[in-house]
Amino acid sequence: MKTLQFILKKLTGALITIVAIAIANFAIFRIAPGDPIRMMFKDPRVSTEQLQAMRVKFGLDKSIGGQFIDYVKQLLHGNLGFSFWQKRPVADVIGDRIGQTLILVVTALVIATTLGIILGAISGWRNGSKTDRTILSLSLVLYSIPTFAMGILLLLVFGFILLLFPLGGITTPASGFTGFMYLKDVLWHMVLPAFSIVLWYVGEYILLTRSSMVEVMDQDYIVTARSKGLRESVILRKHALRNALLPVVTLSGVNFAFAIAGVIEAETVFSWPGIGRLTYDAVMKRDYPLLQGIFLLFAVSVVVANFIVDLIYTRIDPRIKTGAAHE
Amino acid sequence: MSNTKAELSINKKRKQKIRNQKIKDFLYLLIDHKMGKIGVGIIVIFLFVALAAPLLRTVSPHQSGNASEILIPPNSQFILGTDDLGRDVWSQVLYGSRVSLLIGFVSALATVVTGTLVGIIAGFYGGILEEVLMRIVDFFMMLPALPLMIVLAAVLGPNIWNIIFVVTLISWPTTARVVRSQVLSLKERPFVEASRCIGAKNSFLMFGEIFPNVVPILFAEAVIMITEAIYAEAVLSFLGLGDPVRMSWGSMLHFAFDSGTMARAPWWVLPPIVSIILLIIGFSFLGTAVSDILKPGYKEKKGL
Amino acid sequence: MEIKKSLFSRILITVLVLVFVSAAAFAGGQKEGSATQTSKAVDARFNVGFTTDQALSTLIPDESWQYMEMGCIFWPLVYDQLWIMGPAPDYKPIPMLAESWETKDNQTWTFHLRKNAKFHDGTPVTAEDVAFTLKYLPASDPAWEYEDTDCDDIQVIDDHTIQFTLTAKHGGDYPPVFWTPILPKHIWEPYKDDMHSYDNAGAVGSGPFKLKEFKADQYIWLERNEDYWGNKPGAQTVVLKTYGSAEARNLALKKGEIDMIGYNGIDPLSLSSFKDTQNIEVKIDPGITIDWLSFNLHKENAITDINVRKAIMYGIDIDRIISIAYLGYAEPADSFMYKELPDHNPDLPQFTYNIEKAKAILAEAGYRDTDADGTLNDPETGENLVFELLGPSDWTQEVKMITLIKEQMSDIGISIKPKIVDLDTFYEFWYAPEEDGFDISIGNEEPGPHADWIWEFARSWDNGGEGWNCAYYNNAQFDEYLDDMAEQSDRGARKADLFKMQEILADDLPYGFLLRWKSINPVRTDRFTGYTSTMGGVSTWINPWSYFNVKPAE
Amino acid sequence: MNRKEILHVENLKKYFKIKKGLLGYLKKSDQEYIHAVDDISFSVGEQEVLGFIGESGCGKSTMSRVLLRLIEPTSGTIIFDGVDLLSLDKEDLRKHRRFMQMIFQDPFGSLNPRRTVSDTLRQTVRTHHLAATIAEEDKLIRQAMEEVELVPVEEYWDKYPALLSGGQQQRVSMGRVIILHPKFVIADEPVSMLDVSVRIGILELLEKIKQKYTISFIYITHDLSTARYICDRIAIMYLGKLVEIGPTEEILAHPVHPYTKALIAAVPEIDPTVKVKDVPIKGYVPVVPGESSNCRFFPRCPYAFEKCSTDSPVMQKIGKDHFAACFRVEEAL
Repeated sequence: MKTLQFILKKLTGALITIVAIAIANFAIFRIAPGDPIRMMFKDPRVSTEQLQAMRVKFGLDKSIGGQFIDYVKQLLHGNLGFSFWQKRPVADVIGDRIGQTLILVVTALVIATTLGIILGAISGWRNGSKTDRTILSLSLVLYSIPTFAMGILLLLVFGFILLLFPLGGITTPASGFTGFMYLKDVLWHMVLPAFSIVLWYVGEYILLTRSSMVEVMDQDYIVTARSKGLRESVILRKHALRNALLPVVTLSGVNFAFAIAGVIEAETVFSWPGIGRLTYDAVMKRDYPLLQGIFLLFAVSVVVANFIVDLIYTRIDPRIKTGAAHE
Repeated sequence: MSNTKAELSINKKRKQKIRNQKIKDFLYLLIDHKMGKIGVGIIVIFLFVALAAPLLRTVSPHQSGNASEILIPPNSQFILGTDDLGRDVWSQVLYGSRVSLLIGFVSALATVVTGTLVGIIAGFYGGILEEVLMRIVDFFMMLPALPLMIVLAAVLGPNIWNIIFVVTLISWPTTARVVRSQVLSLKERPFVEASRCIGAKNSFLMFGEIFPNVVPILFAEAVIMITEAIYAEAVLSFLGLGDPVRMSWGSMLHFAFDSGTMARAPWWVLPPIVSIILLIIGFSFLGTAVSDILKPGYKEKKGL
Repeated sequence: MEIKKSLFSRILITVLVLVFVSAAAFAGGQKEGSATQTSKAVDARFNVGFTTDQALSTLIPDESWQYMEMGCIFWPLVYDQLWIMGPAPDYKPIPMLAESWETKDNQTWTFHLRKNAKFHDGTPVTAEDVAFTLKYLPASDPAWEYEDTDCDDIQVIDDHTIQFTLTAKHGGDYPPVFWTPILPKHIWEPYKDDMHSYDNAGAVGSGPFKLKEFKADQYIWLERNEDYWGNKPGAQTVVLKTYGSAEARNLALKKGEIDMIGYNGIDPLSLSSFKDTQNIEVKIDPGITIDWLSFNLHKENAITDINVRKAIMYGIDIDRIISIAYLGYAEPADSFMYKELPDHNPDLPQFTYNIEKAKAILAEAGYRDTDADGTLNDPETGENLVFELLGPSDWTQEVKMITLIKEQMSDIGISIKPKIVDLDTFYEFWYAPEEDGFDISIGNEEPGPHADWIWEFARSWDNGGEGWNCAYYNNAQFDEYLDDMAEQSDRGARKADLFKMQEILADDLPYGFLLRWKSINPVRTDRFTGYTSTMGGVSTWINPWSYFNVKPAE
Repeated sequence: MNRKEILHVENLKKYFKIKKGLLGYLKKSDQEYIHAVDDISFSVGEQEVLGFIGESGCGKSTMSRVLLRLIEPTSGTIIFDGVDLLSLDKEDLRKHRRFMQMIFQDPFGSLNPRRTVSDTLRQTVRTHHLAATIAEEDKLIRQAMEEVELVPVEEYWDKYPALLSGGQQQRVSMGRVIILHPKFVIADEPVSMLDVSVRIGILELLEKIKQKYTISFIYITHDLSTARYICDRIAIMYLGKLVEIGPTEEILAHPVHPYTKALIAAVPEIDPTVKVKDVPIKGYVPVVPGESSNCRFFPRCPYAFEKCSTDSPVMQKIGKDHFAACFRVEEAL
C-alpha cells in the first residue's frame, strides 16, 4: 500500500512537472522578442499578405489564449507542431536527429561508466593510497574541463595536427558504405566527440564510485568477510563492488537524460548532426515549434529518468518509501 | 561597569579576535589541505591577474595591430602572439579573467542569495508555501540547463548581466534545496523554539537564528556555483552568445574557432582553453577542500 | 600489489586496449579509404566542400535555397532554367531550356522551348511545365517572386511555345524569368497551392545532374544525368559536403577530400597555408559581394544628419580595414555597381580617409564635446554621439570590420556600440529600420552582373520600398529614375538613369559603401581541370560553370 | 488554593491531524486525530511550582507549548494574569508572552551554536527593546549573567555554547529568561540532560529566582525525585489527560490513581518510610491515542472493570486540593 501510494505520489509529481514544462515551454517562446514569421522569410520582399497567410497557417494570427489551446490540442494528439525553419513536422525533424545523438551519448556513457567504475573502485578500494590520490585528482581535473574545451583540444591535436581522426560529421559524405563498413565509418567519426564527452563524465563516475566504495568498505559485512580470511579480490568483487555500484548505476540512468540535453557542446565542436546541434540551430533560427518540441523531449526524458530512478530506489531501499511519503 | 563604552570596545575587539582566529584556522586548514592549497594558489593568481590586468598588459586587448602584426606567433613584443586583428592575445587573456571572475562571483552571490531566501522560507514555513516553492524548484531542476541557457541568452541578448541572470536562474534551485533540507532540521532544534519563546519574530528566527547556521554550507555551495557560472559563461560565449563588448576566454575561443586558423595559430586557442580549465580546476579543488574541512570532525582531526 | 592481478586491472587493460586498438584500426582503415579517394578520380567524383551553416536542410523550394549557399548550387545543377547567365567576362544570357525568345514591347514575351529536354523521370519538358512553374512557384514563396516572373497572363501556345505578359515592362540586356527552376507539373500538381507541403525528396528536375542522396545538413550526392539534352558534365558524380568549420573544410581540401570550396572561397588569413601547396592552385577573382553601411534614417537622432554620415564616411580608413581584415584582398567600393561595369558612374564623390575633414565637418555642424568625455555631443539634445552598429556574428570578416570601425570612429569623437547578433535576428532588424533596431548596420549583397534588383534597396520606403530598403530612405526622384531604368531597353537611356541614381545615393548617403572583397579559391588540380572563374570565384550563385565544365585530369 | 492565581487553564485540548496521504483522499476516509492534550484543567498560583509528571509521550511537552501558544490549542481557555491568552492577536501575544517563559530540556540545543553567551542574552534585550543604548544592554546582560552565576562575567562573555558545560549552558538559558522578569516560567525537564552533580545547582538557582522575582513555575519532569525537591503541587498526566493532581507530599504519601501508584512504586527509594502497594502495569504506552470513550489507562490498569472500558472517568475531589480521575477511587483509598 505504501509503495503504491509512493508511486502514485511520484507519478502525479512527474505529471505536474511535465504539464508545467509544457506551459512554460509555450510561454518562453511567446515572450521572446522578434517575429518568428518574419524570421522565416529572410527575403525582405515578402508581402504583408504572405506574412498574414503564414501566420494563419501556423495559427499565429490567433490570440495567445487561442494559440495555447491549439498547442495543447496538438500536444494531446501527440503532435509536436510544424517547424518554421524546416517546414515539416517537428516530430520528423527530431526523429531524423535523435538516433544520431543517442548513438553518441550511449557509447560515450557506456565507456565513461565502465572506466569510471573501474578507476573509482580501485581508488576507493585503496582509499588513501598514492594510487587513490592520483586517480582522485585526475578525476577532479577531468571533471573540471568543459566538454567543448576538451573537444577543441582533441580536435586540434588528433584532428588538425596529427590528422588521425575526421574533423567532424557522422559519416564520410556520399561514401555509399553499407553494413559493417558503414558502422565502422560512424564509429571512426565518433571517436573524438565521444571521448570529449567520456572524459568529462568519467571524472564524475570515478568520484561517485569512489565515495560509494569508501562507504561500503566500512560496513560490517566487509569487515566480517575480511576476518573470514577471504581473498581480497573476492571480497572486492563479490561484496564491496556489488553494493557500491548501486548509486553509480542509478546516476548513469539520470545522466543519460541529462547527457542528451548537454551534448550540445560536443555536437557543436564536431558538427555532429544530432539533437544538440539542432537545438542550437533552432535557437538561432527562432524556430519556436521545433524548440518547444526539443524542450519537451528533454524535459520529459529527465522527468521519466528521475521517476524510474525513484522506482528503482524504492525496490532497493525500503527506507525511501516511508520517508519520501511523509516528506 | 562604569566604563561600559570602553568595555564594549574591548568586547568588540575580542570578538573580532575570535572571528579572526576562526578565519585563520579555516585558512590554515585550507592551506594544509593538498587540493585546497593548489586551488587557493590558482585562484589567487587569477585574482591577481584580473586586478593587475592594466599593469600586466602590454597593449590594450582591444587595439588592433598593423597588417604585419596579424596572427604572429609569440615573440618578445607579444608574449602570446596576436589574433586575426593583430590584437595581443596575452592582454586578452588577462582581461578575460575579469569577465570569468566577475560572472563567477556575481552569479554565485545572486544564486546563493536567491536560493537561500527560497530555501529558508520554504523550509521554515512549510505547508502549502513550501509545497509550491519546492514544486517550482523541482520544475527548474528538471529543465535541461544548457539548452535553456542558450535559449534565454539568445532571447535576452548577448550581455554580461544577462548571462549572470541566466546562470542564476538555472542554478538557484540547487541551493534552495540544500538550504531547505538544512532548515528542515535546524528549525526543529530547540534554540529556534527558545528564540520564538523569547518573543522573536519569524523573520528573525529565519535570518537571525537559522541563517547563521547554514552559512558554512552556503560557502561550499557558492564555490560550486562559481565553477558552474564560469563554465556556463565559457560555453555561451563559445557558442557566440557572449558579450561582444567584453573579450572573455569563451569569446576568444569562439573567434579562434570561427576564424579557421586554429591549427595555424594554436597560441590563440590554447591560452584561453588553459585559463578556463585552470580556473575551473582551481575552484573545484577549493570546493573539494572546503567540503572536506566542513565535514564534522575534520578540524579536530587536524588538532584545532 | 594484489590488485594488479585482480579482475579490475584485467578489465581496465582490456577496455583500454580495445578502445585504442579499435580507434587505431578505424583510423588506419579510413586512411586507406581516403587514399583511394585522393588517387586518380576513378569514378570522376567531384567533391565540393561547404560549412555546416551553408548546408541545405531541406529540398522544399522555400527561400532557404538562396540564403543557404548550398541551395544556390543545388538548384541550378538539378533544375534547368529557361536561360542562364553566361560565364565571365561578358555574362551574356545563354539559352537553356528555351532555345530562343522574343518580345515587342518588353511586356509580352514568347519563349520557344527545346524539344529534346526531359525530366529525370523521362517525362518531356513542355510549355505546360513552364506555365505551371511561373504560375505557382512565385506565389508559393517570396524567394521566387521577382518583377521578371510577375505575370498577368500566361498562354501555352503549343507544347514548346509559351507566351506571357508581365505586370510591368522588363528592360535591360537580359530576358525575364531569371534564375527560375522549371518544375515538372506532373509531380507538383497536387501541391500547387502550397508548394512547401511537398518534401521534394526525389528532386526531379531536368538539369545536368540527378539527385542520388540527400542528407539534411550533411551532404548532397549528385550524379551526372546521362540523358541530358545538352553537353554532359565531365564529372560523373558531384558531392556537396559539409564541414563543421571553415578550418576543417580547408584542411579537407589540403588532404584531398574535396576539390573545391563550395561558396565564397576561403578567408584571406587561410591563404598562406595554401601557398606553394602541391596540386593546389589558388584562384583570385574579383569579388561579387559589396559591403556597405546602412544608416537608419528612421531614428530620431544625429544619424539623420547628413553631416554626421559624411563625417563617418571620411573617418573610416578603408585601406586599413582592407589591409587588416582582408589582408589586402579587397578594394574600396562606392556604389552598388561594380567599377568595371560600363554603368558604373566614375564621377562619384570619394570618401577618402581624412580624419581632419571628418572632424571639421562635425565641428562645423555644431557637434562639440561639451561634457569632455571624449565623445562629441549633439548641439540640439546635448546627448553623446553614440551609435549602435549592427552586424551578424556569422560574418567573421564583417565583425572584424565593425571592431576596426569602432576604433576609427572614436578618433573623430563618435562612440560606436557594436551590436552583434545571430544572422536571423540581424536580417529581421536590418530589413526593418522602422523598428529602430540599429543606428548603423553593416550589410552586404551579391548584386552580380544582372543587378537591376539591387536598386530596390533604395526605392523610397513610402513608395513600395518597404522590404529591401534598410535605411528608411525616401527620395521620389530616385524612384522615377529607377522605374524608368527597369523598363528601358535602350542602353544609353539606362546608363543615364543609373548614373543619376548613383549620384543621388552618393549625395543623400543612405548607404555608405565600403568595399568589395576578392574571392580566394584554392582548387585541386590533380584530379580535375577546367575550373571556371567569374566574379565571386569558381562557385557562386551566378557560377555553376565549374560544375558543368570540370573534367578529370589526365 | 489560597494563593493568587497567575494561570488558569480550563478544558484545554490539542488534537493533531494525522496525514492521510493521497490514497486517503482518494478513499475519502475520515480525518483521524491524535489527542495530545485532552481536556485538561488546572491553575497555578503566584510563586507556586506545579509539577507535571508523566512518561514521555504523555503530552506534557505539547501542553507546555500550548500554554505559551507556541502551538495553537484546538480549544479551551488559558487565562494568564487575568488575560485570556487565546483571544490575543499575534502582536499582543508577543507582548504578553514576555512574562511567560520557558526553560528547555536540551541545554546545548536550545542555544544557537553560532552565538556567544552575551549575544544570546543581548538578543533577548533587543527583541523586547529593554535598553536604549548599547551600554544599557551590556549592563542588563551583565546583571543577568551575575544572577545566574556565570561569573566572572568576562570569562563567559564571548564564549560559544560549545565551549560551556551543560550546567553553564542551562544557566545561559535561564539568564535569557530572567532578563525579561517573567511572572511565569515553564521548566521543561531542565535538569534531565545534565550530570547528576550539577542538577542540584540548577534546581537551587530555580528556587532562588523564584523567590527573588516572584515567579510561578510549571515544572515538567518524568522524575519524581526532582519534582519532590522543588514542586509545591504535582499533576500526573497520562496520554493527554490529567489523572491526578494535588500537593506533592500528599500525592507521594497517598496516591490514589493506579497510574500514580505505579509511578511512585517505580522509584522505591524516594521515601522509604512511605509504603506504597506495588502496582504491576501491563504493556506499554499505546502509540496513537485517538478518539476513545473509555478510561485512557484502562488497557494497562490492573484494577480495570467493565465501566472503565465504556466510560471516561472525571476528576473528583479526594482531599484538600487533591483530585483524581478514577472509577475505583473508593477502593484505592
